[in-house]
Amino acid sequence: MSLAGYEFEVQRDDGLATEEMTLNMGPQHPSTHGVLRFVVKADGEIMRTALPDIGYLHRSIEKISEKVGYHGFMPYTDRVDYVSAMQCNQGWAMVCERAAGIEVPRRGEFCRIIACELGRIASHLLSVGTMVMDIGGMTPFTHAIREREKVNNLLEDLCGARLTFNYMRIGGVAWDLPPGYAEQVTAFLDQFEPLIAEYNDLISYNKIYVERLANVAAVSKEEAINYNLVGPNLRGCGFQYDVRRDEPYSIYPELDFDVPVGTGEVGTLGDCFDRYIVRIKELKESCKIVRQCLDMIPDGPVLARVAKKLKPPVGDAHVRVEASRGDMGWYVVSDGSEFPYRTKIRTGSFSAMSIVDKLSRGIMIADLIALIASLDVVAPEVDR
Amino acid sequence: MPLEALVFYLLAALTIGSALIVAGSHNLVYSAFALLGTFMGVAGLYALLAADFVAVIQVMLYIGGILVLILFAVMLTHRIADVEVSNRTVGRIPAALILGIVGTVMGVCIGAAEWVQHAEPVVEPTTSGIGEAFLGPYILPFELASVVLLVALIGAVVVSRKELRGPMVDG
Amino acid sequence: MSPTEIHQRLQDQHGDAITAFEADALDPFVLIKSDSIVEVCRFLHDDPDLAFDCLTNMSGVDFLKEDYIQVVLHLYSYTHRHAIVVKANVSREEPSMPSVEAVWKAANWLEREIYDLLGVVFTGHSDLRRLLMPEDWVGHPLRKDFVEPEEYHGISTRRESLLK
Amino acid sequence: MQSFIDGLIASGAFGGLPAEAVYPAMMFLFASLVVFGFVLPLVTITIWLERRVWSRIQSRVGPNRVGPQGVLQGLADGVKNILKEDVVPDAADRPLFVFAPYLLVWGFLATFVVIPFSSALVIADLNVGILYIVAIVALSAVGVLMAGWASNNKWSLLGGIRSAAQVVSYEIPAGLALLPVVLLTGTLSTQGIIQAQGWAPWDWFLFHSPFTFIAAFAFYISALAETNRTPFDIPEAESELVAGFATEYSGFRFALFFLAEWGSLYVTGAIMAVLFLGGWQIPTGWTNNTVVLNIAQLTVFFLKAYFWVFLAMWIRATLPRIRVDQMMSLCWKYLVPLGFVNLVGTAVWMVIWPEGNAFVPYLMVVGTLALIVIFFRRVLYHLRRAKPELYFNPAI
Amino acid sequence: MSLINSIPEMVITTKLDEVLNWTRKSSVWYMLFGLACCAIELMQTGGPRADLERFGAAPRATPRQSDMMIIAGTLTLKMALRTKVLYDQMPDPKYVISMGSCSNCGGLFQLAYSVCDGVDKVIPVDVYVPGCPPRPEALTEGLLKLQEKMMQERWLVKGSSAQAAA
Amino acid sequence: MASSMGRYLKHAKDAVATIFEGMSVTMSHFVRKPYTIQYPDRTAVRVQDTLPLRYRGILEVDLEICTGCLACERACPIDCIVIDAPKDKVTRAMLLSRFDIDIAKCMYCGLCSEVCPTGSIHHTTEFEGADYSLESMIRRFVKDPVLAYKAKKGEETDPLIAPILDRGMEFLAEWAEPIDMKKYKKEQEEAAP
Repeated sequence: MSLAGYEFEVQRDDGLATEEMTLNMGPQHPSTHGVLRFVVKADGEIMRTALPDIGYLHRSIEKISEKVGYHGFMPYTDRVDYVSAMQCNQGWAMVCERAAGIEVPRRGEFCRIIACELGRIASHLLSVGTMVMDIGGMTPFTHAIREREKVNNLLEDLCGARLTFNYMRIGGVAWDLPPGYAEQVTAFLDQFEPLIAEYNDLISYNKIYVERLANVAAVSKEEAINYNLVGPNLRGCGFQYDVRRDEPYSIYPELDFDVPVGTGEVGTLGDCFDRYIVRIKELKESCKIVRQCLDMIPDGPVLARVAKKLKPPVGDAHVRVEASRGDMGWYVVSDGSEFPYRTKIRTGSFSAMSIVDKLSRGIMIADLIALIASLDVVAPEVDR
Repeated sequence: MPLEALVFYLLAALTIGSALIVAGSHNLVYSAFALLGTFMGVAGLYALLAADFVAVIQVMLYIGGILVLILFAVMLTHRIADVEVSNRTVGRIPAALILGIVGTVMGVCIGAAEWVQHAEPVVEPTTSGIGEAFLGPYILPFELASVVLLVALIGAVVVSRKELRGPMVDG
Repeated sequence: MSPTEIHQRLQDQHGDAITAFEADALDPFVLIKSDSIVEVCRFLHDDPDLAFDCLTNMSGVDFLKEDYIQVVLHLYSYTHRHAIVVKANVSREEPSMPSVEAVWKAANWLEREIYDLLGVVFTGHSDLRRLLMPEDWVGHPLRKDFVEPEEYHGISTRRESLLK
Repeated sequence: MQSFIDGLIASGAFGGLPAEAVYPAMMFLFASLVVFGFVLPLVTITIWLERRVWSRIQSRVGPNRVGPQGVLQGLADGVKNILKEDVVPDAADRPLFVFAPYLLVWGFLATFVVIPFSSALVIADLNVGILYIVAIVALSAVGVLMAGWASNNKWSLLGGIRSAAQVVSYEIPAGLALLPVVLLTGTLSTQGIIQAQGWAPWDWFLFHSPFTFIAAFAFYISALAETNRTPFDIPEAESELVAGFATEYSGFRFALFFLAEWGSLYVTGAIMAVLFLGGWQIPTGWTNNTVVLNIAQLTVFFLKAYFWVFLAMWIRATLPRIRVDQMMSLCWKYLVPLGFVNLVGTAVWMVIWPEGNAFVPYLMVVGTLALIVIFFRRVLYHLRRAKPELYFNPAI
Repeated sequence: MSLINSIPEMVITTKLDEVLNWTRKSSVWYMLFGLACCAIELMQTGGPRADLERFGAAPRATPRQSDMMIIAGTLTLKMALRTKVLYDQMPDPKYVISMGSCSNCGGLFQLAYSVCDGVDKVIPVDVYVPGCPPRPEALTEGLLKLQEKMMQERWLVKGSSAQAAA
Repeated sequence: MASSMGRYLKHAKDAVATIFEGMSVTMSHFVRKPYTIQYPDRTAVRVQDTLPLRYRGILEVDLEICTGCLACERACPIDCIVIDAPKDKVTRAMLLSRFDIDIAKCMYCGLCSEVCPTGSIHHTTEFEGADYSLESMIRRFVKDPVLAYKAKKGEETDPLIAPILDRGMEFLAEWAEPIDMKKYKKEQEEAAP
């Protein structure tokens, strides 16, 4: 393996000189969840740096948008962040609606939010599950996956797919809620909420788990903002900011929910545990939001009529949505034709990956695993 | 008994053969691993002499402790994996000289000694006997050895602490 | 602070750097000279009334017909909860502009990505290498005139559809 | 053993072959018999059991297609692995790479020599038996280190070094934890230790005094660490070191690693049964038939050993992995001081009650039962909270 | 192998072949090779709902101990070379399941400049599973198809197709 | 000293307590029903039958009601549908001579069935399609060229086609009906007071 561009000068401590090892973690490594590569310089178990090398899943989604048109790009947004595809759908739909000045029916907005929050539950479940798996606990992972399956079933009833939903359309959603959906979702939430407590009993506050995560790779608030960490990673630093609440879109202003932040309850503020526990707490908040939406949902149509060949006026538009991995920026430039001139997606994982190099210095190899897992990096979101 | 003789020669061969590899191998890691054979052979010889406790302790301390530590030290040495010849043979002539002298002296001693032969080695637990001996007639050397080990232990701690205090990372 | 006020403030301090201001766009933007981007960004970041502490997005757009590459910075202030878009044009032939990495660390990878996909060279960047594409890749794919290579390391990039 | 072979020789069963040739041949035969007739089935069943237990805890089914309920899974895995291509990486150090798995398996098989399965079934009742086991475990450390280095893979090397550090460190608390038992019995022989206990729980060393009780768990933790079990599986930490020292191994050699790993899990359980649960002790006097007696003893011994094996599986399904430095601090800061406390405590206990306290063992048995009751109340609490669908059938 | 393959076809060798094939099919260890979206479904397939372990298929982290490689997701050009290396590291006999449209033929990313259209350009594929991504049951079906294929192979009998191909 | 000793003991206590708790949770899972659906053979119902009508499985075409409008072919972003529909020179009717779908390439997005006017092309709940070669994964629906369906005014009367059309309409009914937002708003406002 060539290490072009990764030549370091070997640093020497006074005292006994030990050999510095260059470890190639990935692109196929069990804990990188997909294809990320880290060039790890380690002195025994202690790391000097871990330089991320990305692009192994660069699928040129942004370029494809220039070829398939506004409607045809919707399925591709599923693949930007396949773990929580709903919010990507929403981001694309919103940016197109903004660029073309389209209004969405109110029931459509509710459908979107229900789907998004269910998607967020699924995404966070996978995130905390794989995090525990990386720390070495297989059972909590399978329990999380089991619950995720149930969410998947719900989403499957809603839009016919388990992972790549393609649920939203520019101007609304493609399917209305199926009959009896509210009861199904409520039944799921009723059995799911106690399981969060069980999950906490099993793993979150387990001593070994806490010891593995507390005080590891803490990020300060200023650092997080400067590196543009978003979402749970930013809130883990104790900074209460959520696009849903602070730059509200859709029907979020009407909903009542908390924005959980890290408190440093077992270690330093902004450590891996804080990032983890924020996600656990957000699971509860998402449940709350879904329940409210199901109560408040009005009758009516869900999809506005939009031209088959959508041609937004010349100009550009940018929207931010709170995806599971945080603030996701969608930027589209229109040249007045039926194809987007340029699309840019700025994702949470992208900035999270850029901070790995900084945080990895001086921690142990096992901590690097915890760090990557706690940042909840999803490879295609980084590479797109 | 012939079987015992056979086992003895096998063990002796193992011990000496491994020792030769230790001394002669070009690869430092091979030398270290060959120590395993030597230690096992010696342990086997002890067992053959009905010194079961000593044999087990030999395995426990020399293989479990010392050999592993030596391997550690060898593996953490700089670039052990890359260098082909890590164990250069130096000073052949003095070595041969010393070997000759020692060999002669030992040969003379072996020839001159009066060997007491037991008809049969007595198989009985030796553990309590060794314990009694350590806390009885040999208490002073035993305690001295303990002190020496303690000093070595503290020394090791001091040496390793020094390294840890150095700057681990920049920034 | 509204975009107009932000522009006014910027105009007072770095008036000569601003070439255009569009308040009616969906996202109001200021167009600045690419050489002065660092000073402008430094001011936007440091000024307590503006305090744009977050670079939310940074994109490059290749305008083939107009013959320039536009670098678009979406700025956001967590302190004041306001936003502005800063745009700068560079030539397509020798695209080069100063790096704002020193202002926002987030720019590090965003600039690397623009360099990789559009070929804009950011002077003063600490580690300007390809980010997404392999090191030995030829060309900048997001440019409008990019032609996909026939093969990469012996792997053909074409595939005949079985339906044809 | 020897007398039996002598008898065979005397009866002319070998047609006048020299005894020197017969002995090794017979030993080889006997060893293969033990390995293929006993150890292999034992290990495959243990692996299958682990996978099933694990699956149930994880709301899954586990292997259930290969043979009835999947019991032949281990067999299929083993045969398949033997059929696989045997890869020795180019960059690997061939002699050591090839030799390491055998060393590891040897180290694990050798422990079977002193495990007393019943009052008669023990290959060799060494009078330093328990020390022998502690000593022979060190071989596996060397084997792992060898495998790790010879693979010429940095993950393997890290795994090997971690493993060796772990085994060497945890030998000390393990040794300290079994000293109270040695102190109580005055012997190192495994049979001797069992005979010093009785069939009833209050005669077990586990409940002899609070110190032995704690020592038992300290020993168990150390044993888990020495066999690289979760939460101490850092040498082969899948999410960190790919597969640790076994990363480059494939086919048959990997099967050997597999064998050694799960085999030593059983050995751990057996030693725990010997030291603290009274081994094969059963109530006497109900039969005079030696064979029946031995079978009963064997059964009891297996049950006790598998209790600990099951506990290890259960722990593995529950706990995450600890970090290297935490592993070390657990050893040196917690287990080693605890070991000394137990040792001194037991000694003091023996001075006060040389014959053992008549009352405390009963109290401790009752206390343990109370703890189990509390535990199952928690289990019920979790069941009530989650309101799951229940399913009591072990088969599915 | 030539010696073994020269055994004439007899009932016993056929039976033995079947037994050996049965062991191989009952213990398909698959490599954790999640590339993209399909990796999530691959995880869920190993998870409680589909539970591939029922068929004796356990995930392994290293190619050396795997029998099967499930290419789960989009293969980019940058990754294609690594995939080849990983495939070469697997010991024979080895199998490849191409999971999902992207690895079948590039799927929806055929328009992309950085994607290798189809994993069969790099390594031979035994079973293609359609879907984007295939649901866990679909992948299970792929595994069953592969098991069928394994049972067809002949190892001891002369003129065996599998050995001739290898 | 005392506090550090206290911390030391607290660590040990925490560890024992949380491990105890965790073990009780895992023990409680022993008696819970496994979540596994034992596909393919040990399930009460076929897995396909448990999936909703909306499920986007492998595509299917009811040629009887295909109008040959090519809307699906145009809607597909990746061209995995190929239709040949030449006009018959004699009868001037549209003839379907080829309707191929590459299920190995399809991304199961549903854009094709969304635009179908009769529900002829639709996703089924079928997902089993694994095969040994890519060629065999192309679904060729046209065996012999057939005439394209022509929508009649009023009810469909042909007893052979009516049930198929009804089924197609069922698929269509699943999709949300787009509305004109401006008109809708106006109606709402008029209805409100």
